[in-house]
Amino acid sequence: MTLPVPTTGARRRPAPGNRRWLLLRAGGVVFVLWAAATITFFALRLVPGDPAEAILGGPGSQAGPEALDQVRREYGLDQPLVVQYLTYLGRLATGDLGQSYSLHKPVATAIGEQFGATLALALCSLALAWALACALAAWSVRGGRIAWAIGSGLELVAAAVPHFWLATVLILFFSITLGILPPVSVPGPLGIVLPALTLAIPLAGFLGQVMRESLLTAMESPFVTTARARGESEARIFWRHTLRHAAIPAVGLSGWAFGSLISGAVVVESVFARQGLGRSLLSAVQLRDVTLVTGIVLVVALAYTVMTLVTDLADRAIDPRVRAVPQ
Amino acid sequence: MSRLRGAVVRATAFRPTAAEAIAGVVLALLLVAALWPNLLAPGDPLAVSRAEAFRPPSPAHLFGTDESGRDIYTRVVHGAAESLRIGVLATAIGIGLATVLGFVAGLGPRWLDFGTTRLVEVLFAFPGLLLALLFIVVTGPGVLSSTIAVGLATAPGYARIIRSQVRRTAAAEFVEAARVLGRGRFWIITRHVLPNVTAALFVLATLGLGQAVIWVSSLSYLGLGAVPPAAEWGAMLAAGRTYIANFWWMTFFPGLAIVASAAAATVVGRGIQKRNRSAA
Amino acid sequence: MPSRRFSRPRAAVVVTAAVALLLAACSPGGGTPGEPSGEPVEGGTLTYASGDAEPSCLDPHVGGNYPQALIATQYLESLVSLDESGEVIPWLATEWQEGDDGLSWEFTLREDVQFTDGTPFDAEAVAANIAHVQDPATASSTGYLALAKIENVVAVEDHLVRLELSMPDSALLESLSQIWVAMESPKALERSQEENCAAPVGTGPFVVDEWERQDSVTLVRNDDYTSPPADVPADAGTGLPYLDTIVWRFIPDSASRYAALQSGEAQVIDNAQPDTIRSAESDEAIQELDAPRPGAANRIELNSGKAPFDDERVREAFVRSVNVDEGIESLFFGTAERSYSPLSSVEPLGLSLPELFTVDTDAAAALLDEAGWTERDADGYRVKDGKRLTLDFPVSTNQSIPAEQSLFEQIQADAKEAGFEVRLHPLDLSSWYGALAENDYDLVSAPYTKVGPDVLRVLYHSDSIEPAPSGYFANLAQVDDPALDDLLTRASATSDPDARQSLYEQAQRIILEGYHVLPLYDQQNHFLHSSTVQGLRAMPTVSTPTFAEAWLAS
Amino acid sequence: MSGPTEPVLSVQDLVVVFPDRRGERRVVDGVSFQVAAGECVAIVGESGSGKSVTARSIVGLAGEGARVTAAELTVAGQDVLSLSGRRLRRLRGGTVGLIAQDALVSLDPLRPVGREIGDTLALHTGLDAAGRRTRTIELLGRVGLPDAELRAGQRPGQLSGGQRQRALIAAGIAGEPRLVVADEPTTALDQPVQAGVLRLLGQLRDDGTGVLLISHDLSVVLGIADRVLVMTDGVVVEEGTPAEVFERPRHPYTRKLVAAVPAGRPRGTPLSDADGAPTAAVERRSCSGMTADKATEPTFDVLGADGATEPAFGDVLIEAAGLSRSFHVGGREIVAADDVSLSLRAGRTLGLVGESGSGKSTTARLLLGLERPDAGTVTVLGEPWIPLPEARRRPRRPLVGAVFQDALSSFDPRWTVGAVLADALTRGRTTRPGSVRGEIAELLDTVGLDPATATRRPLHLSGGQRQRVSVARALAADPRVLILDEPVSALDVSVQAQVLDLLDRLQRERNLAYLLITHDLGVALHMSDDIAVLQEGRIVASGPAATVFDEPAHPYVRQLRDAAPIAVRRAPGS
Repeated sequence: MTLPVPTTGARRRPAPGNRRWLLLRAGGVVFVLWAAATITFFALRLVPGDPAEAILGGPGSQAGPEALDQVRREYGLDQPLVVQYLTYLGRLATGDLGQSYSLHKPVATAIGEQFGATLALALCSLALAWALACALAAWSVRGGRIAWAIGSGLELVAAAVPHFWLATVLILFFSITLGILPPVSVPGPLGIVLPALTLAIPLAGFLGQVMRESLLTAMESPFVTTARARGESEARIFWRHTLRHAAIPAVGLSGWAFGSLISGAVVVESVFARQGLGRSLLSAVQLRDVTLVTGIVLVVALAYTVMTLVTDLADRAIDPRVRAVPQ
Repeated sequence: MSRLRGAVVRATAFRPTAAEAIAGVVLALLLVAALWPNLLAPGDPLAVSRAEAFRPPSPAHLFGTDESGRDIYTRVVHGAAESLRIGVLATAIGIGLATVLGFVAGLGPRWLDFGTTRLVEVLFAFPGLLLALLFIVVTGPGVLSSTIAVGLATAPGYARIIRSQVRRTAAAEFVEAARVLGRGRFWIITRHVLPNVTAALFVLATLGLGQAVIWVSSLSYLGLGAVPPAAEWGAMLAAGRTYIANFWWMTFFPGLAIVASAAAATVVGRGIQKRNRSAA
Repeated sequence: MPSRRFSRPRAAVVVTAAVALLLAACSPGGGTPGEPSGEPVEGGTLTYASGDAEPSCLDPHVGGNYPQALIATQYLESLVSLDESGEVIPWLATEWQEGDDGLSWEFTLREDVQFTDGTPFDAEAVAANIAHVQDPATASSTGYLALAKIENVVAVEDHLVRLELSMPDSALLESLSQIWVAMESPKALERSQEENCAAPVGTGPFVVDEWERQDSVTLVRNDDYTSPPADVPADAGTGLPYLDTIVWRFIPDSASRYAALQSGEAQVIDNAQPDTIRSAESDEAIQELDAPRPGAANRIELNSGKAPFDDERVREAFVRSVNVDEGIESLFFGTAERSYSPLSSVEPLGLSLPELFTVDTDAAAALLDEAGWTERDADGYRVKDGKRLTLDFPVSTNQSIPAEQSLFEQIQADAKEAGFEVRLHPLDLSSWYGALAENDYDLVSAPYTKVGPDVLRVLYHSDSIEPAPSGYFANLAQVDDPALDDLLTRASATSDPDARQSLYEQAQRIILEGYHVLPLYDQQNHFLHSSTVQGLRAMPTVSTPTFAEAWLAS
Repeated sequence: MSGPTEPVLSVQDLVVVFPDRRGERRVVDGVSFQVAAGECVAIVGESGSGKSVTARSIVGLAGEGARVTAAELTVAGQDVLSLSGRRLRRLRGGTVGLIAQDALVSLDPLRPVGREIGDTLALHTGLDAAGRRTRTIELLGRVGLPDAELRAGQRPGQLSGGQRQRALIAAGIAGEPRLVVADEPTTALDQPVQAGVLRLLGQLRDDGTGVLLISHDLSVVLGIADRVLVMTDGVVVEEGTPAEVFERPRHPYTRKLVAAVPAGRPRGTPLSDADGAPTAAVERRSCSGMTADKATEPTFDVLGADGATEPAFGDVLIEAAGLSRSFHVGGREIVAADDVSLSLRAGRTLGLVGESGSGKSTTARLLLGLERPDAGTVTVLGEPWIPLPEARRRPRRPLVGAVFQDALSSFDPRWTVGAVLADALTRGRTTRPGSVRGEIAELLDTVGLDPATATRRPLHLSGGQRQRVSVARALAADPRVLILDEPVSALDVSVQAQVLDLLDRLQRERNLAYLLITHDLGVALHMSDDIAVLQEGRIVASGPAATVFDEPAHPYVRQLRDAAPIAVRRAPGS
């Protein structure tokens, strides 16, 4: 045969019904988790030197022989690799992610304590990023050419700003110069503002850039002309028609965005001294707490996969074309 | 709105827009800085001058000096080589890996595509920095491992794009036209698919370069990448942050360099992308 | 990078010198109580922002490092304390008696003290605590070594306890003054380690209320607090502590930490950056508390155990070619004093020999020529037998503050002029230990908190070159000098103050004149606090601040 | 039909100028006309003639940056040019309803069509939500949508093309406008559907609404328009009743336009003055002359190897038997080809017609070996062709060439015309035109293009030029058969005429067998010797072009015939 290429666009993509789709996707989630677990398992084995020592923090941990023995027993390190692997999977299935040497507690517990804070931060940032991106788009679409140029310039710069630098600038401005926002996270809604803003601004830049492209296309779509021709005002056209179209590709990016927020949380949580997985992860990396690192990575992979599923659902909600079967 | 489109359409002509021209100049300067830093800043980026420590920007020290009296302008210029080398290397690793994955998935038999796509999906489930951190835990911190880590972490994203690009090209009508003319599979891949995807790869690399610089600098900031006194921008920024309360210029200028190069790479990349797209 | 000072796990021993610690005399402002203005105000919440890594366990018995000591000082108390002049004073023990053979000590305990869980403080409690520290399962390092000579604990009466030693230990009282062996509720100790780590129960002025990991520990007032150390005026005793709550936050980023202080989110921060200390001087709203830690000074050890530093001329050449003074001057903004002694400036027996460390690049060059490093390669580095004069310098990013790392960079630049290639390797703690264990270094800086000149024995006795089973060794300079060994052994066994002084002086002379170390400055321990914080002082034991008498002016 | 009364639209000396990089462009240059209530006026012109801009100027939507001036531009007595903001918006949708082409994109694809109609009602009537709903259903019923209630809740993507267009019309007339501007309302629709939409517009006109119909297709407006204006280059060149314009065109442009309409022209009649070929029209069956010989030298081996000789006129070159292919989409089976059998003969054209989705393209792809059939065989020159491993088919592929609908996307975007042709001529050995420059020039000459075209990229060519290059590429390999998949459907009428003439000439010169796939019955009838009608993958009628529609047995074929524009129905007799 020749190239196994799909034939034409219209025929290629089947659009299964909602339930089947959900089932398929759920199966995909399970698969991704299994594969992620496998990768982390082997990552653990790839750490050079004695895996027991690695679990206890590497050569610098100065772990005693008893401690090493205990770890070997606990993890079955004297067993064949296959047995170790199956044991590991079995433990995961029951929610046992192992014991963190640096925290003196089960990894699952440690993650449980931190997860909420990071999730809250990520979701707030996501919402904020969306709000910023939409607001900027709304302003620059209707503000004429200069506003358009300013808007896309702002997005460009925002997307190119490293989190840790932005955090510093925001602290200097809002906390030191203006003195209106706490420079470190405090309990209550006020404390999340700067961290969320730090995460949201670069993301808003990305979302905005993506939206801008599709916004242009949408603004020129014939249906906009139709809407104008029936007497709709520009504002209504933007909010009712074009924004929704522009949002579609960006919504598709939200899963990715969530992942990038978690990445960003590593930096931002440290700068703002905010509780969360990112900060735990960083200290775990610095202390070479391999069990904790793999545990966190795994849990984030789970959250991320679920988030992707959610955005796909949102995508289907916002864009009926995804699920519609053409007549 | 068509006036806006007009601006974009005009961008598709060869003549660059103002933004693209500026971005091009920035990239050209970066390139000069990376290859012949002494042309722009003849000084030694590591030259310590304690008496000159913490000087604010002035004609003598355009960007001021750092805690050891090193000239920040000189360091930023010389840092371009370091930062860009890391960025380019990371991008090259990421895109190289992604190209293999993308082509295997895009052109291989269905089962291979399935397997590769799932693999990419799994890798994609690890947010970038986390994948990088996982890698660093395994290999230990350092410039090389953080570079590889960033390359690895960005590969899944690229792989997806390349795969779809490969598939799109392979399904393009001109490929069918070639088949009708009796061209073989290998011929089509080498004459049509590869060149067309390569153009997209170049854009991807330009866009990715900016992000890679940011990523690597983030790892440096976290103390897992380049280390002082290396004039790497992220490391400079991290070192300068300690003094942010009193000496803003120590972080401002390296930060500006990162933002400017990332933004310039994006503008140029998108410019090329637009031209490609309009040609496609 | 957040600086994270570890007092050496396993190896660190904090032994208080028998002689007076002239804390106040040696460090202006250090350890003295803040000058209270007006009547103490009761109540209020104080936020303390720590730059140290968050402890993994709040019980300082477990492991035993400085971050633990900082927070544990607020809720745990020891049997004895030190006053400002370094004299041992009563705390939970009212009086004590050393047996004639030096092998047994009897402590009379306060009878009116209860742990905050209601358990009475008595002889059994002391026994349980010492047993807890000595239990291998506790994994105590610092406390374990401090109590190493205690063999047996006997509860003679309810409030009379006898400690039986394996050999005489004149530093026992100072050991017991350390927070790492503080008294905890025996009932609480019976809980699992995870629970005890989360909320140790002591007799101190505050109680651990809640620990939000990666965020903060909330300490609340111990309403039944009765047991301040003897140097607290008796009339203050009843109302202590004044504060209702302390929120102990972990803010590793120094810029954020200082911003938190400036904006009023935090009232006290530790690990203050030198430039902020300097700028705080002109800020009425911010005060400084400087409390240098006892023990060794911060210094760079020159590894004489392998080439090229096995040649004393090369060591001297290195020391003579680097300009440390100016670097300290500019990087530390006058907040750190150059040291010329292996010991902290708070150690009265410290010997300073500044003349050894004057910069003389000509002399350095001559010494290198003499040592055979005559040629220079294309990069300007000296070469001998085709080998470059390279020095590996692993730097622990957890232990060296940014200014110190900058100082090392400057040293690197100076050394380059002289023809040394210094390769800085900033490493995380684990890799850093690894590099040391593999003897993969020529230069290293390892802060060491330990009270008294006996620290010299740990650091420079040839026994300490021998790695412990864990791979760690304390004699990082790898000084192997029988004469020095002899001096140090005799000094630690001698109780005669004059003889001790002379022996330690000779020992330090050997260390300094052999160019085994390049002293830098005292272990920095700067705190910045809002001017509203009154009555804050550092404990004269290991310089941790205590909030027992602190209050917030309105 | 009521006679013209008070004009609802009056346009005097309309000028629309767009800023240009080199200054400005007059897109509409002094157009004047009137539309009375109950009258349908059609503006016909090719792309770029300014007809759409004229229509859109009426509702103040000429486009960003447009400068619109007119001696008079009034709608129902209101001066459009002096209106602004709110009042202009009241005019749009209220007084004037605009019906755009292709409702798939002209209705917001994300919203149910009922809401689009409801929006117009909300803007221009005082109805409350319930009232709007009822009215929406009524409107949908009025435009002939069955199951109006169901349809109101569906999105454009869920409706068929005709249903969508009806919904769009419903949205356009919801505000009960006095004037409806229909801008290419039937383009992209299959002919039976087209007819329905036109009837609906006719009904509107009969109800007293003024209708301004914009179309590129003369034959479309014939049945409905009261008056026709022919526009080119922003100027109205001819005005009159459809009969006048179509039968007695006065202006040369109109004449050209009318002549270009393939419908009703007998096979072989040139549709354009010249197809652009420099050589004089060659007589039919003069056959593989020198030009072809020279250009096709390399392929002689192939034929020789196959032992084939030059086929004579009428020889069967491709024989397809029982081709079947179905696809599984979303759990449903879609039959794209069902037992399709056909044969292509040298020098003859088989026209394959049918509405979109009937399987025309699949059949083409099956014949080209781009798609594997579920069942059936194809032979080429008597040798097996399908099923056959691609490797064995490949050497003989030059025998069967193809021309695609979208010429642009059938060229590698990075290649110049020269590269495309060099590649085709050298059978993939090189894309450098250097060694085969002569042949390339000859090929370009054959298809009526300047040899200088070789250095240009397809992107920068016009649609007609691109299609010519596409034909040149197909010819380069000296094929015996060409599969033409909608080769002219994306082209303007006059360009279409040129390309059709070119194809006709080439067939005569080279004795080629054509499979012509088209949705346009007029084109099919003009070009074909035989015609096959495809519906749902089946051939429901086939036979000589002259007779296949005479007494159709199959109801679909009848429907197709009846729906075709008048000219087609007149074809056999004219």
